[in-house]
Amino acid sequence: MAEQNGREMIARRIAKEFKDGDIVNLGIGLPTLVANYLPEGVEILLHSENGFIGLGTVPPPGEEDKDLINAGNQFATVVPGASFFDSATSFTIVRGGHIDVTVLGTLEVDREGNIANYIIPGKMMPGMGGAMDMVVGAKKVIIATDHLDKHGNPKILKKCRLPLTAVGEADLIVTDMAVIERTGEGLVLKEIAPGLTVEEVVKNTEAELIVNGSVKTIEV
Amino acid sequence: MAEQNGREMIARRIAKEFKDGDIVNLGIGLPTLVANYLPEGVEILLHSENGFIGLGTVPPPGEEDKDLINAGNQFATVVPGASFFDSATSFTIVRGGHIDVTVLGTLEVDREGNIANYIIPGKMMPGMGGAMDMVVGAKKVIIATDHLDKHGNPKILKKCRLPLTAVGEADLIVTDMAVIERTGEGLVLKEIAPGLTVEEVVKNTEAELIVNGSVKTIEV
Amino acid sequence: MNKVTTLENAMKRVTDGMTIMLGGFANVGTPELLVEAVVAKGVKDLTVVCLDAGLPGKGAGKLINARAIKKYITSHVGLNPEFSRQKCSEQPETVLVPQGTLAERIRAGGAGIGGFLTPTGVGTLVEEGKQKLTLNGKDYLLELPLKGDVALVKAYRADKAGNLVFRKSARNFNPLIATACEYVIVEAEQIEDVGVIDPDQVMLSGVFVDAIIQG
Amino acid sequence: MNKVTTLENAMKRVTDGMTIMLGGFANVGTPELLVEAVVAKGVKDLTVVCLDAGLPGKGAGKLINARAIKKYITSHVGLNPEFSRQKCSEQPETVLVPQGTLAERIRAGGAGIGGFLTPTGVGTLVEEGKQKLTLNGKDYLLELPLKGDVALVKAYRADKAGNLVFRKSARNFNPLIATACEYVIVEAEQIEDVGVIDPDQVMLSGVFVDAIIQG
Repeated sequence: MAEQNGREMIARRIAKEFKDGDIVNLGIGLPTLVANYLPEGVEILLHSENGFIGLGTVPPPGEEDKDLINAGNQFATVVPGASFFDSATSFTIVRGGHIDVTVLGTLEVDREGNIANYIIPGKMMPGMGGAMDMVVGAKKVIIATDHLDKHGNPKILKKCRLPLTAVGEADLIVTDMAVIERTGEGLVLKEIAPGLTVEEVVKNTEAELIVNGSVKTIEV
Repeated sequence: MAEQNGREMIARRIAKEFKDGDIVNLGIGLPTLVANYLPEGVEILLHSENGFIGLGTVPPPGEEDKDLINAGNQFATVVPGASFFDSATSFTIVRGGHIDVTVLGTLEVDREGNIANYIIPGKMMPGMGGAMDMVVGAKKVIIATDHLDKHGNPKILKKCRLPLTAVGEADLIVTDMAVIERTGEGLVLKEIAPGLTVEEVVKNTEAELIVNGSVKTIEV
Repeated sequence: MNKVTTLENAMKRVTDGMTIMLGGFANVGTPELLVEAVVAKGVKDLTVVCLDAGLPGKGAGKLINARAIKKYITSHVGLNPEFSRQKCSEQPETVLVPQGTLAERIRAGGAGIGGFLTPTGVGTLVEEGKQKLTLNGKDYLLELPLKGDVALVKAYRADKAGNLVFRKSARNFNPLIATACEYVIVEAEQIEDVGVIDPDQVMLSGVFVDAIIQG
Repeated sequence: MNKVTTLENAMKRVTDGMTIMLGGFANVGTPELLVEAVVAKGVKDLTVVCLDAGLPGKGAGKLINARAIKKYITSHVGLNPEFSRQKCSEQPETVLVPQGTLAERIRAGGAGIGGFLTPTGVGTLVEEGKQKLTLNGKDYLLELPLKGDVALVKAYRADKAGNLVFRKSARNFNPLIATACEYVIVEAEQIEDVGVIDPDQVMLSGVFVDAIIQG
């Protein structure tokens, strides 16, 4: 599947998870795209961990405000009804369970919902930022990721090998190949990308996938 | 000593403890009077535990604001430079050590600086309000009290008998008879009211008073 | 999202036995209309969290007089002699909490904090039943978060999305309880269109608010 | 009390080996003049608490390039590759803290809280060396307060008594660090006479502020 189409499909599919009025935090990169594909009639408010609710679009050139960036250090705008606050309040919102959905990328995720997305020892150690609080605090954690890493190895594992961001917090995994739900029994394969077979998805997933006969094709 | 003069002397003497720029919390009753006797050149800011810094005088009749009271439920005003905040911030200021001096009355105080001023079991149980946080948090705790209770019994005891407000927090005790400092060695008699002898003060104090020869007369 | 609704609608979420948090300090910043509506609904066995017991017949005092309360978590009941008068007979079980600890416990409930250590109350009756920890030679009590089912909040201004502005000493516990309850009802003196309130001047984000009624 | 002073005067309190807290998020809300003054003073062996490591050559990046830092307590250093490049040789000892925990630890330092329980970091490397408590079947880490000697704060408006107003996302850690440090220096874009700022719109009370310089 073409990289670009895969990313767009992931974003479009995740956007369908939102309910009108949801408070949502989108991680940097692919998750940011999700905001472009909201279904008709669904309005959400975006939380920006650096201190506001109501993140808007990127400002046009020349209209940047030096005091207004998003958490990824890009100039930002706010929508009507926005509110600014300090970092303690920002994480009161996060850790206190006031975020309905967070969408974030990952390096690895496993069958118990463990997430590893902030460190590769010796190689990439930028720090966890707000990710640990976010996945622990948000009511629903959606992982947006390519199904395979750039070497073609599965990212959905029996058990994460990298240091964890959090234990057992992933609720839904949306990839360019599949939509997978974490349940008490394990990972359930709910949907697969057009043109793929269940066998192909299973083969590309290290973790066992529960298939209960009703796998749909991803509709976006 | 006449009740009224005694109270005024206590208030005037305590006012001399303040330094310019101090943040001060005054308890209800006698402590409130202290604000009337600030020395020339000393400006303080009063903290009101219900949510502001910069408590001013009582408003003239007809100019009360329904949204502005002090912690004793009296209509209040604010001075220029005041700031309002919520109750958590109010007690960040208190417990975090940002109050320079608090002045409060007491039922009992003892030689270890223990304070009992919020409950008489079975008789008076209104609740501690902010008193426990205040005496624990303020940098300096000044007790403003009559030396004897209304039955003529000492209020400065070897050991408090009523349930404590806090352990070891009283720094200075100012009464209608004396100024007493709590030190590592115990209570030191620093000053006595005009017309009294050291012996009279000692006789009216249950706790042992350390007298090191240099007891002055209270000047107000 | 327009969160403005009717009093009747907002009250649907209030039922017997729930925990209600109430804003106000000596009835300044108390949502009187919301309290009256709770009394009118006739719910019973409430746990109420409020800084004080109101003034007689005002604020929390109305709930007390209506015998709607089973348990009262508060810091000070001295302004309401009717509360003490009920003492022996029908008075609710009363838990007295230092004011700073009460504010912090409510904040912790809203902020996902599992507990916190405070020096307040060490060596006093407040210690009772609590875990005591010593860190660097200093004693602390472990205080636990407070959460509620419904918050009754008084605001000066609200926009229709629930962003709130409070006024003077009427702020007090109002923004705190809004973070700590499942369902947050606001009685606002002024209701504005979304976008009217400067986002920098919002004192409580609308993210915490569920319903707004005109005060 | 007029707290407005010169940069030189304010810097008198900054000395070798102290703990400095610095406001800003990706250099938005960072007091650049104050950072430059600290660098110019040539102090060494600082412990610095800051959300990130600044951008290269900006904000905290200036302190890093000047090799003024012994220990760095932060949540994210990814925006400043110069920080990572120092890694093997002269890089400061780095303590990585989850952002919400960092904010809360600073708040606790300012609020007299002896520690708090957070679910953040349970089961991760963040657990290392920390006490773990289980309450009602849920695991928490006991995180300890952070305090500092000097806070370097950026504000939009200040009155001469130190009451501050912040602007948009430049607020971030600034009001928090001001509560947690012994000496608080503010770089303000606008300085107003006392009484000009509406007391309801003050975002940080002047009680926390010691010195103000014109930004």
